[in-house]
Amino acid sequence: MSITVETAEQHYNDPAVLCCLRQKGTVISASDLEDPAIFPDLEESGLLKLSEDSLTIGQVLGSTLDQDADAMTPLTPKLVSHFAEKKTEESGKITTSLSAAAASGLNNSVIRFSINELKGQIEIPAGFDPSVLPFTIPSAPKLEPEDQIIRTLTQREFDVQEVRIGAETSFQDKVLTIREGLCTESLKADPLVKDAELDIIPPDQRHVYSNTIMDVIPIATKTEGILGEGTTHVMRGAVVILTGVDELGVQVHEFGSCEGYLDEKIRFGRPGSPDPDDIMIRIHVTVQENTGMERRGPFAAHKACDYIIQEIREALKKAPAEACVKEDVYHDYKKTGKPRVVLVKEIMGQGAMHDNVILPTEPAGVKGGRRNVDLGNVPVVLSPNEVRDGGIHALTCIGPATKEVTRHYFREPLVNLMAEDNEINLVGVIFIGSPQVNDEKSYVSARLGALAEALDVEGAIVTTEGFGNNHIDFAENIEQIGRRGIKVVGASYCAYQGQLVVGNKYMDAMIELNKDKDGFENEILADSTLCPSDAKRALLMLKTKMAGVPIEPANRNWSQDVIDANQQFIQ
Amino acid sequence: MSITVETAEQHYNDPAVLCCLRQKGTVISASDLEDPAIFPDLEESGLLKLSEDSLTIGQVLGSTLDQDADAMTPLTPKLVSHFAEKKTEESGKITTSLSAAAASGLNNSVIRFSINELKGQIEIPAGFDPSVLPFTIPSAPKLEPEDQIIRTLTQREFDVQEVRIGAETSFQDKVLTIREGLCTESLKADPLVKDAELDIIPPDQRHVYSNTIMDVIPIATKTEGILGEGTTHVMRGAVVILTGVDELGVQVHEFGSCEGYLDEKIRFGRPGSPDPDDIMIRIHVTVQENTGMERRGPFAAHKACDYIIQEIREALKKAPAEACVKEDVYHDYKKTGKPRVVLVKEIMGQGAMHDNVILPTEPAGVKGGRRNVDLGNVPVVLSPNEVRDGGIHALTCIGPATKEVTRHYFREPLVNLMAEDNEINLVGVIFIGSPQVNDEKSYVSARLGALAEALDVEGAIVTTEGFGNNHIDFAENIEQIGRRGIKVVGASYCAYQGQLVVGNKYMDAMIELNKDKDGFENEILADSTLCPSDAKRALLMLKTKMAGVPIEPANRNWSQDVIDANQQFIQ
Amino acid sequence: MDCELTPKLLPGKILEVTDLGVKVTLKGRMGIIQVPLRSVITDKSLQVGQEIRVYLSYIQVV
Amino acid sequence: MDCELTPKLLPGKILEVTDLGVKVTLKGRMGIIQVPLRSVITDKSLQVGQEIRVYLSYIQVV
Repeated sequence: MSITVETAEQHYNDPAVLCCLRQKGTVISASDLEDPAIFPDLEESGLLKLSEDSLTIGQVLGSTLDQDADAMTPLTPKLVSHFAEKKTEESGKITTSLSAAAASGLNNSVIRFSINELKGQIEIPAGFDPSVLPFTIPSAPKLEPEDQIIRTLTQREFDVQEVRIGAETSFQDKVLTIREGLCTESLKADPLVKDAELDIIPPDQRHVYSNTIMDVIPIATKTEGILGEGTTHVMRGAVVILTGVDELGVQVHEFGSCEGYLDEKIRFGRPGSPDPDDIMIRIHVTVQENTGMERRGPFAAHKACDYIIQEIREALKKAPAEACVKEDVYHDYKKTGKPRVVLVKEIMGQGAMHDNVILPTEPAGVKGGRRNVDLGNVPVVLSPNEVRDGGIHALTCIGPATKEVTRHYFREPLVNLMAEDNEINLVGVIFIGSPQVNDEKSYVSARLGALAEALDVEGAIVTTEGFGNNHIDFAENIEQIGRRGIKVVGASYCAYQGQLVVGNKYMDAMIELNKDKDGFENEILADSTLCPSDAKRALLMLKTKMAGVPIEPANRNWSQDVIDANQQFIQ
Repeated sequence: MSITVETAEQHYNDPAVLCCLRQKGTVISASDLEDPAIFPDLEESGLLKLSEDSLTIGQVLGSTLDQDADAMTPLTPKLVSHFAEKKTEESGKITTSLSAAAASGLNNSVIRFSINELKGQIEIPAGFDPSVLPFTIPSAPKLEPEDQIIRTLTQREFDVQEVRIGAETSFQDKVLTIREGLCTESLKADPLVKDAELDIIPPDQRHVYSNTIMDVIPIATKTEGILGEGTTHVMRGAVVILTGVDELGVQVHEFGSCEGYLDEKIRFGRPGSPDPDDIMIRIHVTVQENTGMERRGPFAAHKACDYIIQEIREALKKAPAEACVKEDVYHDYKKTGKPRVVLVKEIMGQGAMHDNVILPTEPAGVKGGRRNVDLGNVPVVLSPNEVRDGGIHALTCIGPATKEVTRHYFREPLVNLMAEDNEINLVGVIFIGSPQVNDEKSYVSARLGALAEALDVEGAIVTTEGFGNNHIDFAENIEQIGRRGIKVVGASYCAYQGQLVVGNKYMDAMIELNKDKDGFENEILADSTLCPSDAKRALLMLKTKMAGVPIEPANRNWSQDVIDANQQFIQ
Repeated sequence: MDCELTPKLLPGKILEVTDLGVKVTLKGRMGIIQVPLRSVITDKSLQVGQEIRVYLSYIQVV
Repeated sequence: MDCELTPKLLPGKILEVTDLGVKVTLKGRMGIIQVPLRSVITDKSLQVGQEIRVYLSYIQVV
């Protein structure tokens, strides 16, 4: 098996042995050589005999093969020309500085000027550095290494054209049937859940009243592998909405609720919302009186809802692969040589619904995950594929227009954009909670700074859902990153109602997520959340900042004109 | 102000203006040019007038100045020779790939062969890459970037030759006096603390009975800056030991206690232990009956102890800098071009004393920190300086020989060794807790894997204190790192009593920390903890593995001979 | 922590009217305010559902 | 009627803390405000009885 340039560098003083048949005239590169790590085995089995006059890998790189030779042939002075003389003083030393090894390796290449007579002048400017010669290994003409795939996620989408209530939960011929008794059974998910109902809302019958929308949840399930890799089945055309009240009829959250007519209270088509053609499966949960304001109440509602979805997931698992209408393949990459960047998603962490389940077992599920409040809101790294595969289940509830629901994370525009952009290397997505108390905010922000420093990224985008005191951490998170010399862009709803309460000099590149004409939290679900156009603006701004182009100072007050003007750049 | 090569690359198409007086014959490099970012200001103030025929930075790099010229002179074709023609198709494009910009910039340098007549042959081997020319800017002759200092920590050590009880807490002329009433006052640190006593144990009077040693705590305090940077004062020659029982006289932990005679129960001189010449300040705390086995009981003891130490810290803060006997300066570095490695310290996280305070406000303190159990045991990144400045206060209690006490983290041999080694780039120290339940272990291990992947390290050393079910996460932590292609070395006490309960193929490079001749947890404080010699073996093994040298398979059973044999390599 | 408290003019709606005062909910559902009748300025008699406006800032613990 | 609403910085006290929000009473018993936790800025963990301040104006019916 041939070796990489890196392996060749590490085995610079080991014998050079051809890995495969090579023809006369071949200019030897790493890809022609066998891995010295397996020589002991090869020698033991008699496949390889090393002789006294074997050349080292360092000597043969760039040399020319003078005759055809078989695999497992050690290269000797008889077989190759233009090899380098051995530098003995280097042997036996463990070289950890790869660039030094690479440089000395290239020194052994040859430019030959056999000049018999020269009339004229050779002028070489000051600064000529003879230790670096402009040669690349011939068989590896690209200096820039290929992106390496770390893991692959396949998402198969299955169309849902009808949803019914029936005797058995099943999914066949684009018809989803949900078992009638399932809701009652879901009460056992948590004793705080006193009632659960389910109804189906087709796209053309949306003018119905609804209690506050606690979440929008995609129906997806693993059929192979764990979250972030393997295969996931996803339903297209149907989505769950979770609503809730307590036994006294109080909306599960007194503030920031969005009860009202569904057609008026949802901005359809946002990453987190139902799409215009989606069938909504509405699950309405009643929790024990007065627990709506406690952490356990809303969470119980999510558990019951997840119980119901799980049975639907089991049916979805059985859907035959060939019935899928769309197959998306997502990769996590290791990209060498591209600027390392990170996406930081600040999420609510102040208790009750201001909380998120991180990494449930099923995509967008509840079970198996842990809540960021229980992780002390410290930063946690997910791979882009883990996020895209439903790694976050949002419990967040307020305010409607600016909250990021579960579906939002499932289709996060910045994650998708940054992961697929081939000018950058998105190394991961950091989720950091926003605690209540300022000291705690500072504590977790400082850990974000230490993490960003260790990640050695050149750029970062920091987003936050909602507004309020989470803007304090938002500012601090940006500062912790920015003062380490990392270029940083922030994205949040601020506008009029959510104007930033603190600021610092690193907040010079901000993306406004507001979509309300007056700059208010307008109580329309997901209206002012991060959309693909916002993501493009944010990434362009980050690239601009990383390229060293100065960002114009922001206006003192929010103005839609700025957004409109910037939006032009990406159209 | 002159600009850097990077800035020059970013402003490739902006006008070239001299930053300072330059003489005829100067070959123009970035260091001769003014930053285009400030041109608008310069023009507005009349200091700079750009003309139509100004050359761009890209055009003038490598050209020669034909006459003396002042600062703020825009370079034009009249002033310089050998400049490049303008490439217009590049202008206006935001370039995020710096290497591409650098390459095109260097293309405009000139090697001039003015040959009138040539007889002979010029031979250039295959693979010549004309896009890279071997020039460096004269003022920056080194290609390899310097290690860049991120933050600096100065630790000043002050000798303590005597410790007394007295009327006022003070520290003068190497004598530490501790106020008599301080212990009683410390009870208010936590209502669970029912009594606190303090006595002084000089090095020659150690044959005294002691209740179990809960912790060994260095006395250190910040005089400037936050943990990890600025200045810290440390006492040398005196150390606090914390012991505890409950009101019924039960040792604060029923398992793994090490009550007995101090001279017999401590392995003096280990990183975590008192040194042979240390005066021990013993603080003995009695907590409410039956709370010794609960999380709140031992923590209350630590709080009372920290209350007492804080008053000593206040006195230590006032020590004049010139009185210090030793000053250590530690840096956190950003090292470019050296292999990135990480140290993973697995710490106990199973509740009660199996817990650690992360990042207290004072070095090795309690206040201001948060406990890893409250952070859900997920991995948290500290900088090497943060660890060396007392970023971890251990609450861990059992078993005596293998537990890492607070002083251990303060003098962690691997942190010191890896941070100072100039063949590697220690990007950070990750603390990951070991939870009770296997699902939780897997959860936090998976986050460690995702973090290691994002950090893009080539190597890692994973350590764990103690033994027991924490070896399950230990194995899983190593696997999560190893299966991402990262070379990993493990270090733990295993020997006879702590034999590993699970294993995997990535556990092929293990460092045994046992120091007991029979391989037992011998109940001698800190005996089988990680020592400098273990650290050296671990790092050498990591370097060996990273260099691609195969590691011999381990013996089936623990044997001291292996350690002795490996130890020879580092002597 | 030095943080800027900025009152914002917010629209809202009356939820409840008693002989003593009113309870209003703010647009964006980010708060509920109860004040005595004295603190309400109105040209018409108070009724549930009426639109109001009020300046409110974040609350700071001191 | 055209009347100027002027926000005033008012002191108050926390009456109730839940997992979701706080309820505060304003000095002079001139009002009760309930807001979500996110709208509270604090250096210490929230407790009943803590002193707060907030900008509030009169309420105007529009």
